[in-house]
Amino acid sequence: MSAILKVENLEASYGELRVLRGINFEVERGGVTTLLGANGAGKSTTLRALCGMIQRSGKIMFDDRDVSRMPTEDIVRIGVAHIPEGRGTFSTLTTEENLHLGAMARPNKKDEIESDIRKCFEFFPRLQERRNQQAGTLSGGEQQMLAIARALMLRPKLMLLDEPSFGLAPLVTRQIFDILADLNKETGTSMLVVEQNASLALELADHAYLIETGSIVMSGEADAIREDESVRASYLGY
Amino acid sequence: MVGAKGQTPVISIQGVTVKFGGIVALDSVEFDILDGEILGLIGPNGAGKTTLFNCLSRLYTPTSGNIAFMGESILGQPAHRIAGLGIGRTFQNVASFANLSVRDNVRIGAHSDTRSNPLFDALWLPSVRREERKIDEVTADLIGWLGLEDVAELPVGGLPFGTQKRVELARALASHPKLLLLDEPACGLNHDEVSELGTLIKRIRDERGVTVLLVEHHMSLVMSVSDRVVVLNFGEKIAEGTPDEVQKNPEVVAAYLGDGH
Amino acid sequence: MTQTVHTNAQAPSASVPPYQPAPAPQAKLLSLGNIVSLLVLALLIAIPIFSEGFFVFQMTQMLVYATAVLGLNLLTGINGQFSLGHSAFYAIGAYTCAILVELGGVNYMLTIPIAGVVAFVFGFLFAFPALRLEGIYLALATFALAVATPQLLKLNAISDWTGGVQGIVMFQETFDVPVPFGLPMDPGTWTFYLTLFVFAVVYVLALALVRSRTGRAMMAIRDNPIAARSMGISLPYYKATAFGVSALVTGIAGALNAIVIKFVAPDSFTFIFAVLILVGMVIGGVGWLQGCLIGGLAMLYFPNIAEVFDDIVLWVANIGGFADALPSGNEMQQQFIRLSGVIYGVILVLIIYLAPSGAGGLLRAIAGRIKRLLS
Amino acid sequence: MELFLQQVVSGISTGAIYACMALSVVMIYQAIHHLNFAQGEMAMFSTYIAWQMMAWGFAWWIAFPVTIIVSFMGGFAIERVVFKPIQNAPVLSHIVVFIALFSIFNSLAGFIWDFTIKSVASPFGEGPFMGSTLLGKHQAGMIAVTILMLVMLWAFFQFTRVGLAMRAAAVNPESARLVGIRVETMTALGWGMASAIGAVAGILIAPVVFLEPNMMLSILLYGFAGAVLGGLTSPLGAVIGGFLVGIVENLAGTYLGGIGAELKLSIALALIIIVLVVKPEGLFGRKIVQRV
Repeated sequence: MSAILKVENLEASYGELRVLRGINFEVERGGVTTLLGANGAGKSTTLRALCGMIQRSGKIMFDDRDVSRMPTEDIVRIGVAHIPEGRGTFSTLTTEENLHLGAMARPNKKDEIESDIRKCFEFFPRLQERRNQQAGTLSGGEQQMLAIARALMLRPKLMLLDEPSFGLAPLVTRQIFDILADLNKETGTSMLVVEQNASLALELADHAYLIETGSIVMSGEADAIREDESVRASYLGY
Repeated sequence: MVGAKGQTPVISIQGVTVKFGGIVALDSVEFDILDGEILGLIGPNGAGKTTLFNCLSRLYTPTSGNIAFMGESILGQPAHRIAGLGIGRTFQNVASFANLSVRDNVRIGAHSDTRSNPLFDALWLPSVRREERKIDEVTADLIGWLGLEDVAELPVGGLPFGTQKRVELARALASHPKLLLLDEPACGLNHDEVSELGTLIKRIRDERGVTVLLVEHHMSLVMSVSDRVVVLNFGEKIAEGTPDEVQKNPEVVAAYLGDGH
Repeated sequence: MTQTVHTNAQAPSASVPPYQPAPAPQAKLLSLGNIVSLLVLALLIAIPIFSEGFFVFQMTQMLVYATAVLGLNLLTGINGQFSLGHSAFYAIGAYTCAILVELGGVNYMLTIPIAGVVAFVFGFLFAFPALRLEGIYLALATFALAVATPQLLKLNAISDWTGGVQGIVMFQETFDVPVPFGLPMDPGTWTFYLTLFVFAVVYVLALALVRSRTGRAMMAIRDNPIAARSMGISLPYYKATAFGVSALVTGIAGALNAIVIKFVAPDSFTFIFAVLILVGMVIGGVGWLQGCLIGGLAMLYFPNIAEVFDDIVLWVANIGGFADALPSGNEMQQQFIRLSGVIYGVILVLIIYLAPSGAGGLLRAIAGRIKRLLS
Repeated sequence: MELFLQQVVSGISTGAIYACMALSVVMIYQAIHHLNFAQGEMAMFSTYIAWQMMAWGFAWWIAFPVTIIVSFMGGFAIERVVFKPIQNAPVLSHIVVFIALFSIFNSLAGFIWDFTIKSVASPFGEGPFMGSTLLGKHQAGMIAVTILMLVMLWAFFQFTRVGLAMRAAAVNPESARLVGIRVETMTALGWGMASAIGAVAGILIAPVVFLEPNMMLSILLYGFAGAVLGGLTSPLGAVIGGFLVGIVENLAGTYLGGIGAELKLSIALALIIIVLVVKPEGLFGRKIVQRV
């Protein structure tokens, strides 16, 4: 399989503080890749750097195009949907308006967009019930569903997911990960998932990278890493 | 509990509940931190660690429950009195006074341990000079103890992250706290730096006699330095005990690794 | 860097090498800063000796403005709060002085500290509602204060004291500031030295305050309020104190202004004047108290910027040989004067773009470069 | 009671001025989360453009739309040229630049059109509105235009794609970028719209207060008061707030006698401080949640 995203020597910093020290990784077309690591290791920063939300340098190839100098808005336009940590809900707008916004980067074809919104509601009936409610009043799980649905409205080629389990109860987290697995299977959308819950992420992903203070320290097939004692040790200390 | 018998709690968290709107961030959490121990507080993202931390430093007020420090409730005290009572803290992503020098940052740490008033300060009266000497001594001592002499006169904002973290520690220790709250001190450090941090935390307890509450994601750090560990998940305490006991607790394993394990 | 930094923490906890705490560096008496300060002071003292009349008056006015800039900078530069309304505290100082001298028969020199105290009280009281306001909201509240001040001063109900729209003319018997102790100088020179003395005292006390525990607490709030609070610093107390002290210094400047001009009237204390103080502070350098003299100069010459501009254009035209193409000198100057608001608007924008730290920042950058060259 | 009602109605008619201005203040606040202290001067400048066109002999109905378009483009350009370079600078820099713009527009207007007072005719005509002694034709027209603008704005934000994008950019700029919205263009659009609304306000206000370079300073203060009272996040609130300020001012003038009339600006000052301290989100605004 070819890589839909290929990252070479990516560096990023917040002002003076250098957070990424030249990392390399790939996401396979149609596959799910996960980035694992402790708090502050640079996982979210990687996603933000990919989308041009912070200063970065290095080479980022998406779908055989060099996007390393492209502004965020344009990267979205060519099919990268980023679901930020904390979900990035437009909290005072309604659920439906949030979904409309997801299609903002697409040509304004009313019928297509309306039909995509209907599909989203079929997939997430909970969202349909809440379509006219302010998105900020939704529960954490519903907001995460909304964030995924909003990303789907782009008809993306690649989804970047930042901590989909953040603040969700185990059952809901499980549900969200099942949805992601279904989506990947049905639509073939490639995914890059950043996650603290290593076990869940490794179940979903086929490939994994382990990141520590801004450098990648290990990579491999998800199943292999899952069974690796040393990785487990750095997660639970045993 | 290890070595807990007969020791007095420095701080006692009694049935603390915090609700934001309809969301329960902490649900009747209860535990003690004993004199001279290092207590690790862990839990997955969103478990309520930071909320509890903010209750202890009085940035939040619990919806119900009580927090007693040295036997007295702190809930009636405003946030700025907490340092004066003897509770110091550091911040997750360092919160230094970026434009001020390392020395001034540490001096400000001694604020709650000293007295002055603006009028006397402007006139630089003898009492002010005495107090300043006291502050300077404490500051110089800590700067030496933490090896910050070379950067003492530089503005903190331009220093490397790891150094800023030590300035924060020096600043927190300058008021001679009884209890030190560390909010994810390992965040953003690499392997070697984390193990140095572990040594430093033990030194703070051993050499400075400070009780430590360590809120942390980094398992191996928590497990290697803590005397006891408390585990939170979804706002509830799910385990408490020695690092060994906690690591074997099936609920903890499930919380961290998912039900599959 | 990171490596050297962490070697110390690696020291095994069992055998910590005994160390000698390094003594805190004592402030050197003959530091570069002190030498420059003394030189500037000497220069100021010498002014009336080498010049007279209007220039001495202008320098007196400059010192008054410098005091006001110092006051605002204590609030904004040191404590991080904004004010577009410092004209109000300046007015309070000026009116306190004028009323006490004219209606109370109080010695005008005595009114200077009294004006400071009155302004402090007003500032402290205004600070209480203002405490809850941050950034742009505080700017709004103080903007409203500045716009309302002239109207408040004109209130009929208090016109017995304030003189209403007319204001108060001071020293009506002699029309001059009385020179005390039979000193052999003219009133202008005396006013200059009085102003210089007051400025110097206020400046030294302000600097001492900033370097003390109180000043550090104020700067801590500026840099990081949440961290400051957890260091045991009371935000309400120090923010209100900063507001009060800032108003005090500005009020003293107002009192000096009343003495220098010998006249107070509501329309001298408009929003535009508040803006002028702000401009002085920005040019001098926010957070750099030493810049207040530069700020004072800027306030003095800014309103005349058009004439300066006119001179520059003429000079360039003469060199370039196209002076004939310009409108006649007087006419052009008139045009520039009418455009002065545009000129200083543009200069302000340029300062924000090119030298956001003001003259202070530029001077420090230059000093830093010289130091590096020398070492 | 009748006196009271009369004063309320005449308060509404002055309030229309403030409501217009408040609407423009809210527009800019939505776009940039700042208060533009040069807003009044920009509106004054726009009004001069309209006046100039009419002085050249253009009809009102030509001068009015042209001025609005020119103001829109001017506002858009100011954001692009002046504010974009300092978008990450501290609040103080923004305040200083607002003040600089204030000075530039004020002085430029004086330079071009000098400081003598000019009268601007009302498009709605003089005289009482439908025989009422309280409400003039012009005031009635102003109220109508203000309400019309409000409805148009509401429809724009509710039903158009750009309107939705602007709202999204205001609520959560980072997420807006992540769905492909050009947030900076939205900000500039906000500036353009605020400046266009300011132009409408200026043109409507000029027949009441007479046109001169300093006409807007106190009106801007009332506009701020109205916007803060109604809520800086709510256009409807700002308009209602503007009317309320007019009513309060009038009632104070009636019931407090001479003092009330003298204290006009101080009433605005007091209103601003009280609202900011007691209910910073205003009567109709969204609560701004502070996070630790």
